[in-house]
Amino acid sequence: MMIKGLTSIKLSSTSTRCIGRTFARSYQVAQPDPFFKTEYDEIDNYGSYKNTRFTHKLPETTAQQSPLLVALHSRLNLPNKYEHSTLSQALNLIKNEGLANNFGLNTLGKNLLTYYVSEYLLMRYPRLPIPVFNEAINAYMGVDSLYEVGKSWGIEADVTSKLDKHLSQENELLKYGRLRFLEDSEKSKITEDGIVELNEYESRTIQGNKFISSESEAYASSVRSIIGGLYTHCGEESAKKFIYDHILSRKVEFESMFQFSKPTRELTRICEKLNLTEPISVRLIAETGRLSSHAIYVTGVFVGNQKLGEGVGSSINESKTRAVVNSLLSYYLYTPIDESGNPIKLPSDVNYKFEGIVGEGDVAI
Amino acid sequence: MPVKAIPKVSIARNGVGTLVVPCNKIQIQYCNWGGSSQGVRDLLTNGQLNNFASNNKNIFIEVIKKSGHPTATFHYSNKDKVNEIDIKNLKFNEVLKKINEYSQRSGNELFKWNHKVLSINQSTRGIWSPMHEAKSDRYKI
Amino acid sequence: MMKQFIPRNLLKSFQRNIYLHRGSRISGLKKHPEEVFTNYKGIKYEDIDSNTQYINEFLTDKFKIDNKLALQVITHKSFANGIKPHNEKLVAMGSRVLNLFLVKHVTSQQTTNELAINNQNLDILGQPFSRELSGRLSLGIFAKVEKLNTIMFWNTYEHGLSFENSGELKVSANLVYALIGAINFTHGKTVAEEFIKEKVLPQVEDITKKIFDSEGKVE
Amino acid sequence: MIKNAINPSLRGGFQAFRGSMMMRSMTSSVGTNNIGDIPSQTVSTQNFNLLKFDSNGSKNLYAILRIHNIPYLVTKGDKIILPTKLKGVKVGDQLDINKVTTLGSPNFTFNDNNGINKDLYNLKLNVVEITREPYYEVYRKKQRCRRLKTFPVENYQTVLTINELSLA
Repeated sequence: MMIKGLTSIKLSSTSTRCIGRTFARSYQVAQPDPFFKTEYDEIDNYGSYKNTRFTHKLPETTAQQSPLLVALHSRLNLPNKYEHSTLSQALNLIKNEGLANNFGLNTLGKNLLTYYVSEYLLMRYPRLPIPVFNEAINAYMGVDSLYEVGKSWGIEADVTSKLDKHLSQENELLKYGRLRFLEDSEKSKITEDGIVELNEYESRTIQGNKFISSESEAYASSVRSIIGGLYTHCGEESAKKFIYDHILSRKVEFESMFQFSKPTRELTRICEKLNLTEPISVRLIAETGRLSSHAIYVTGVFVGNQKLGEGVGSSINESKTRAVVNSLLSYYLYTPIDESGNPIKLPSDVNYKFEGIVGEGDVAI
Repeated sequence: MPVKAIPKVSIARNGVGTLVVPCNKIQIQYCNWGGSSQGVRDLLTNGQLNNFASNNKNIFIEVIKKSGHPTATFHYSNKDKVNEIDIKNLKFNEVLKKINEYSQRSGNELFKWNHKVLSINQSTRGIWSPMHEAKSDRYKI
Repeated sequence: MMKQFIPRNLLKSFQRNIYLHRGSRISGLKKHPEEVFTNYKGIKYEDIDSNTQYINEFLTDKFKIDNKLALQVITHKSFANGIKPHNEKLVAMGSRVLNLFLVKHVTSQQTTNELAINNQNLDILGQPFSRELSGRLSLGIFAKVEKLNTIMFWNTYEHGLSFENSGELKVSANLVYALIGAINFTHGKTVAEEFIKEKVLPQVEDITKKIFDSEGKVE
Repeated sequence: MIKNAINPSLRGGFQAFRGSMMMRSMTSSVGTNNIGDIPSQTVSTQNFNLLKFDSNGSKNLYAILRIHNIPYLVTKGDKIILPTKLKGVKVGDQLDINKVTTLGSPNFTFNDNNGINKDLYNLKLNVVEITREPYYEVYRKKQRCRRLKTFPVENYQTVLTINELSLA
């Protein structure tokens, strides 16, 4: 049975019958991109899915001739098994020029990245509050960071039109090593300094004063695709190593990602969650003296006779708040270590043994 | 919501985890006729540039034939920096030396650092505080 | 050496009197824990086998998890304002393991597609069917079919609404994610993937097929 | 030898957050530089574990290493700027440092001025850049010679990053 396209899916936005009931609130099901005209034999025969719009892969021999691809391949220290044609495909975002694009590789890379970044954060910082956890994932693998990564890999964007290339007698092979995301009509657009015209994608991403430019999204997509390509050729282990080397080796300052609205109340709730029976008390530890020209107070947060945190400020209130915030940070940024003092193993490591803690979730206040 | 998150972008630390050499492209421009390009022409004919290229596969080398004094342009992935230098009247080994030297840079402006160690990490030990001395040892105003 | 700071009032035993309110919520009054820690079916939040029986029955010995963790799996963050350990982080872990596994699984099938890279068909990625496999709907129904969601600790403003409208669908789907996450935490990724392959995938594929099949009724 | 600084009392699931420890007494750090009391080889694992635990799985760890006998106090990810061009070294090389005199965590210090046994720690340095200082000129005036001599100076700089720093 061949089904043309997938437009016949019954579970669309309006009343669909399922488990004998009607969905009043619509459940959005992923829609296929009709552009590719995907066909399949059986809906669950994953191997049979095929895009029938004509596209072809760049021949490996051609790809190996492109100096930009060879240079990028060597710069990233990719294994020999990694085909240059896949690398070239990872850099292609354009779907209607006949060459295979990076959609699949991008999805693959995105899933790999999401898993390994999340796993790292969940094991190393098990108590990060969910908003901060999400933002931390964004800090590692959001568009902005991946754009920087792509730039630092020396990926060049293809910004000259066919005509310009012809006029400058540029070698055609160079194109295959560049990041292709602009259609020819967009390349020849006249631009004015200081004025940015947003395209359809960009205007959809506006948030406040910022938007995601299609250039940065393209760079991010190529980075994800290169990781996806590494998985297809060399397997998951090497993709994991690549992610650790290039993405998780970057620094994120978790301490500066917290914005507390009611820190003291939050701390009380956390202590309640931890079943600490004794009450919290915030007490002055030391001061320079109220009449000194620049008074300094040191305050501690105590539960029983255990000190949770300490803060320094130029007024008693300031030092109290700092003390509470510091104790909250010391709770949230806890990193477990194993019994011999080494960082704990991650679920994807060989010989994994569970030694850390499972985050117990945030409290509502 | 008890706590809100402030968006951040991770900070690049080239050399931690892995190193991607910042210099990714070298354009060598020479003239087929002028005497000042003699060194570059020698470099191209005696195969030394080929050697350099095969030893540094991560760098894309483009040779451009154009009249005028020869130049070498180095492109760095570090903030898209470009550095163009003059290589006129240099012997081939001097040109090679220049190429070798500039390809090992990161594209940053030259700067004499007077600090021996640059760090973006918080200090491990923290700052000394007189307030944490035992009360008997504290200085009294 | 810093001195331990022990205030005088702590040397005495600590006591306080507080009124614990039963019945409808009154702002400013602390609710009685017995009421707060009971779900809408009247089941008490306790670390006992009867609460986690459905989870434990579903998991065979191979995938066994700690009872405390199983209790955390069936506790949603809406329960008791998150004061008990809930499955938020387990969901985060589980959904990612599942998504990664499915992406690897669907691409690794036998294929004749000439655009496949290293025999991995990437055209399937992003297709509705492959995406719905880890979707809320399939997993929510899966949890219901497998009776995993019989005992759950969660709260909504109206428990009387239907399975999907009350949010039970979403919470049940989260429970499945959390279960996968808990196995990933306890036994590691390889075992978690085996679990998905053996215990979750065959059923979920069937359910998803029925969803796509317009007349499909799961019950 | 390891010296106890502040007794790190454990705080009900709360871990010392460095921000909260920013200001604290250094009294205990005085006298950590005793030279060669105990050779590093005889350090008991129990004592070394103190350092390991206190550094929180090598998260809060610094090392003092010596290159050309100049000490550099580094943590993971730091850049070292050497005012020289190291011989036979090019960008991308990994360096193995054989003289680390101190390893330290917030409360403990491990010190051996003859160089700590290399089995106790992992330290890897990457050469990330070989560059120069900005060009400047030095003028020299000799007595009884009216000429002012000009010397161009454009010294080399080598930049290293700490790729890995952890306790074994």
